[in-house]
Amino acid sequence: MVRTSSPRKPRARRFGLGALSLGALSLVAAACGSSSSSSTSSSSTSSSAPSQITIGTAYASSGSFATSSVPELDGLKLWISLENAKGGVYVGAYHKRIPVKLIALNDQSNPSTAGVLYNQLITQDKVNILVADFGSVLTAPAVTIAQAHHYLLFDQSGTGIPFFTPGNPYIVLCDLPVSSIWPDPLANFIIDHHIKNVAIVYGGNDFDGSQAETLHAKLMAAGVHLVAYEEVPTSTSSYSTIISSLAAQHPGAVLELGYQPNDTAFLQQLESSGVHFPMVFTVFPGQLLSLFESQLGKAGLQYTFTYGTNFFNTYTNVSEGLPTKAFLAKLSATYPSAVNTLGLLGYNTGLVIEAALRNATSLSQLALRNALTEVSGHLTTVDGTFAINSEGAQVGELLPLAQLFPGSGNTVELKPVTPPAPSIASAVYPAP
Amino acid sequence: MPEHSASRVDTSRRPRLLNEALGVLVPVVGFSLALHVDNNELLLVYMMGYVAMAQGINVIYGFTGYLPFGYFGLFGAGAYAFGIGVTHLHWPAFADLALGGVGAVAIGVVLIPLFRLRGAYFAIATLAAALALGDIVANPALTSLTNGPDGLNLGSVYNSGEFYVSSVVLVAVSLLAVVWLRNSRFGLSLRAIRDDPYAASMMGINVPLRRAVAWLIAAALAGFAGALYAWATSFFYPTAVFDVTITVLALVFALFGGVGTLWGPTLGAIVLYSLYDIVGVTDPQAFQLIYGLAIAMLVLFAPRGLAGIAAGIRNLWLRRQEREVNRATA
Amino acid sequence: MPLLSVRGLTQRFGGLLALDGVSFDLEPEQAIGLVGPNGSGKTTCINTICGLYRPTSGTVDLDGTPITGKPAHVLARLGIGRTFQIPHPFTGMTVRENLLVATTASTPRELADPNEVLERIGLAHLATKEAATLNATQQKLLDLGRALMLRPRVLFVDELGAGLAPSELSAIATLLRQVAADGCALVVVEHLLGFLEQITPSVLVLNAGRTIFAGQLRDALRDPDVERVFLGSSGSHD
Amino acid sequence: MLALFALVGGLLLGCFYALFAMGLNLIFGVQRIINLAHGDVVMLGGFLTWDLYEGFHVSPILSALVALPLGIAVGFLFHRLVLPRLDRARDVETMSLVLFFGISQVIEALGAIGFGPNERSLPTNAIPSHPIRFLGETFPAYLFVVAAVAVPLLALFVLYLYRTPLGLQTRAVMADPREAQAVGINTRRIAAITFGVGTALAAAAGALAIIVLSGVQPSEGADLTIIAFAIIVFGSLGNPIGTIVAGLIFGVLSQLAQVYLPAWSNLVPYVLVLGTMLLRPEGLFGRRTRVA
Repeated sequence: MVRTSSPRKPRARRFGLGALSLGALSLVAAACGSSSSSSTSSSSTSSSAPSQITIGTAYASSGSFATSSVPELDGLKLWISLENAKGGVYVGAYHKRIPVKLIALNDQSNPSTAGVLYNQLITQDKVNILVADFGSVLTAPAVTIAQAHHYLLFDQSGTGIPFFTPGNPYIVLCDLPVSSIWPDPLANFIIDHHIKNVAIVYGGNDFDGSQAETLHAKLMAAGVHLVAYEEVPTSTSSYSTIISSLAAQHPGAVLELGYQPNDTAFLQQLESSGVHFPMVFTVFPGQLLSLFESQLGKAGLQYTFTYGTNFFNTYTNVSEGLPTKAFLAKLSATYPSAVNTLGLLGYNTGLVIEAALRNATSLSQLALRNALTEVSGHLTTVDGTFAINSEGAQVGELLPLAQLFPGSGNTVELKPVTPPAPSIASAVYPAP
Repeated sequence: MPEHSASRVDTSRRPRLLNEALGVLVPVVGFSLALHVDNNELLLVYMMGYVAMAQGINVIYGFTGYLPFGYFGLFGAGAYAFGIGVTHLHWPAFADLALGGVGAVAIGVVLIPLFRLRGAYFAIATLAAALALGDIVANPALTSLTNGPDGLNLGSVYNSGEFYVSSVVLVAVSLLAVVWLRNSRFGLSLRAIRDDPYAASMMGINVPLRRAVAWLIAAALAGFAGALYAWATSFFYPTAVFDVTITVLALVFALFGGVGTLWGPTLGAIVLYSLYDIVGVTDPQAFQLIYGLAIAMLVLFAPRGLAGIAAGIRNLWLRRQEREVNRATA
Repeated sequence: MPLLSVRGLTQRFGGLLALDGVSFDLEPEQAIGLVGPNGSGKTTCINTICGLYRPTSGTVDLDGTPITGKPAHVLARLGIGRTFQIPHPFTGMTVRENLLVATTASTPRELADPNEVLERIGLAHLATKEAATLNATQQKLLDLGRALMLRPRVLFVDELGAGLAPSELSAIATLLRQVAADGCALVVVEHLLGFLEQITPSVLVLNAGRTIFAGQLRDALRDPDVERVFLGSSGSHD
Repeated sequence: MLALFALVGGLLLGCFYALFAMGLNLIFGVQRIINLAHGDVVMLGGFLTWDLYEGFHVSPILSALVALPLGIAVGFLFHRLVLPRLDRARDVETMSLVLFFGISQVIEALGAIGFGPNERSLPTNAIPSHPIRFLGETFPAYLFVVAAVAVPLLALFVLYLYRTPLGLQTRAVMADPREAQAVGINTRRIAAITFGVGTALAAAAGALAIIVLSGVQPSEGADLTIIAFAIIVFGSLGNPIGTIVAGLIFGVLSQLAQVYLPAWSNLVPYVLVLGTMLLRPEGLFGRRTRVA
């Protein structure tokens, strides 16, 4: 082996040359193959009506996003079953109802797998409608692939601002406002109540970071003094030291922006630390109320502020889909485990698709996008008013600020305390 | 005597040379034509990345006995170096690709002192380093450079044709690297070091230096794989590229096929990654369970992987032959 | 100036003083035996000189240039070679490849011809066998062969004799005498004093890391200290 | 004042971290095996505690005790069934590492299948939750509860190791397996028992981890293993007392980091492990031997 004995050299060289040329050839083949596949565009621009509308999506049955992803998918399924019961979804381009078929692939909360699946939905299943999985992390891999293949991405809850760029028409945020505008009602509330010395603790991730930045900007502009503006790792689980350092500053309001585990840890350790703040805000109790009730009970939650998602708002007259009461009835009948904010988001995705298909002049992806631009501002659903900007980012469907009031037994009652909620309770500040 | 032994060497070499030529050509040609069969280019690009990284594990573990659990840190470094090339330097994609390799090698150089540690400590020290690197990259303090936790958007350089061909080239490079190690003096010295570092150094071999070279080769492979991941995924968060699962997969692929061999890691990556996308997607927990068990079983029952099993069978067969010959002569 | 000069070599592991001020000189073609009971520091002495650990104190000079605590591969390139008490073949390779490992290192000095070495150590017929399949004796010879590949100027031989048949012993003794005759200095660690006698008359007796005797082997056996040390184990020189 | 709070809080948490890392070091000391599934055992202990509380309102403090015999039994059996096969591998040290890497994957998967991917956490009132004033600062009660459970368990363990014949044999094997065997100690048996004890300590720590981390989730194992490893390396591998001190120091460091540079606080364990390995591989209390 080491002694590359001379007699074999020429043969080896010929070998090498052959190999090289073969390799080169195959690379050319690869180039053709990939370019041909990358130019595969949506095949949905056919003149004759398709026998069915295929909706392709990825979901996570396991991993860190499963809790949110599964109910969101159930919500979408509910919409599909309701439409198919009517003989299909109404497609304006053909003036008739066409049955809907769902292709849902499991990405197990892994963004790489999600990317592969989006690619498969586009290049192999050639779906008519491409719907993203829950959340920014699992939506991200779809953004560029969709754009590259000229597919409109129905982004359900990927609220990261970087997704929305000028000149990319192939994305629409359906069910939630971009995270940066979530805190608007909260900021206004603090300013209106002349709360001084606000403390902000936020997780080191884009979801919490963008909210923190918005709050920081708005409050500073209004001359509210920030006694603390701390960023902590998303993995933080011990807040007692931070809490006692905040207590030393006697803030008029403490805003903790985290993911669910952060919020749970913060509220638990706040309670056991015996510290009392006149106002405490955290992000997730409003979205996972029953979970937080089981973890903290009435004592740990009462008078805490949070985002009041539209799940807690009652819309009586809507322009698309069912009004709140009827929707909740259907949802709890079909998917009892999805009776929460995310179930509503998934259902609302369906409604946005429905609006797009009704108003689009053809099934081409750009036609769908234009249709949504048209309905933007006057499409009202159980999720509020759908409104997108030129980049497809959601600027409607705002989340009112809500407060948790002591309820019966060990439960609390979430009541919106600011617009745009249809009915508003009066907030309790400072908390007793 | 010598010429006799020499002739022995030759006869045993010719089929081996062919085998290694095929070991390089078959995967390269195969991946080149794959798109005409299955046009999910992302799946194939990821798979090729794992072939390269399984071979990278092969280089560093198979030839030096050092097992880097933190291998994913180099993958992430490559991905982010590529990203920084795109977002800050505005270099063309191929230059960024090179930067990805360089970035990973740079991190590899920083980690070289860890080779002072014995195997197990090295494994975990690299793991700690990789996790730390991931947290640092994701830290908002570095937003100006890495865009912190907000992830990178590289849509501007997306070009499936280019990154697919580049991936095929990467596979070729990784395979050629292993062929070289299996047939060069350098490779021989690495095997000596793996068997007995001190005895090797008493043969005049600069052990730390050669280990470092092998390590940097492995680092470069991971870096390019990471850069290609970034290029093909084009929008990702730090958690997606700094993920220990990447090491798990590359390691399982390499062990399954058998380290030290040329075909083993390639087959391991192709077979198991396809499996991962079938089993994994339909039933994820089962996937993690199966892979965990696979690792444990490999260690306990087939530490040399498919290659080892194959060798075992061959030996059994040979021994039977011998026994029959003996019976005949007796 | 001597070829190899060792001065006050001391090696301490934690509390244990394994080597305590050992000194000796070696000229080319000269061979000395290093004897003493188990744990007297013979192997530690070799390991320290051959760069496995750096000495706590003391110096080693080769041709008057200090080589104390230099890394093993540097020493090997300068011409320090050794074999191991328990042979360390590279198990993954053939016998020939084991020798060829020497060719992978960038040594300034010219190497021996592998075939010649194979002949000398009498393993030519096993050249293509996996080193792992060799028996203990053959593995020891392979160890020696690997050392010879680098044409050592000083060769340390650690208990080569143990467990060999008398015929094999004399063959190896002849081989080692040849090696010395070629200009290499030898340090031979041995329990089998009979075997040692066939290689060299002069010995260094260690006990508890100290030199307790330096001189002719036959005088050593009459020396009272040595007697005391070897009490019981003196039967080993048959 | 804040530094004081961080110091006291850190020391109290440190008692937990010491208990939590001890098992890993014990197993290493006896067998030179790094149990990468350590953190996953802690995780299982957490879920056990959660189930016992949800099902029968068993206090976590009690669960910590329940976990002990369970852990010993499981660990002992596992060791007896699996480890013998390992001895045949060429490179036992690395192979054992890979083996436990796989096992930690298996446990994590089983955890996710059995308990679902979500975080489970105990209600605040699962343990005495009335804040405690101490040195003029108000501390959350759970810090004291955790320490009050960890310290006796550690004391018990130290007694076992230094005052019982079994402990004596264990330390003999730690010091030098060959010698121990030579004087007639059944090292295999000791190794198996030690593995059981180590597992038990990890499981017991899990009962406290669910309080300290205010929750337990199947994927937390890997991170916990790294933290435990950082602690035992810092306090010298194979040195139980060193682990206790290192645990306390780690507790304080992590709390101080949260006060003075919160954004980087999650780097503490990594810095600790890398710093120790490169600057002083033998750790805080190690004699300079050829560990690395």
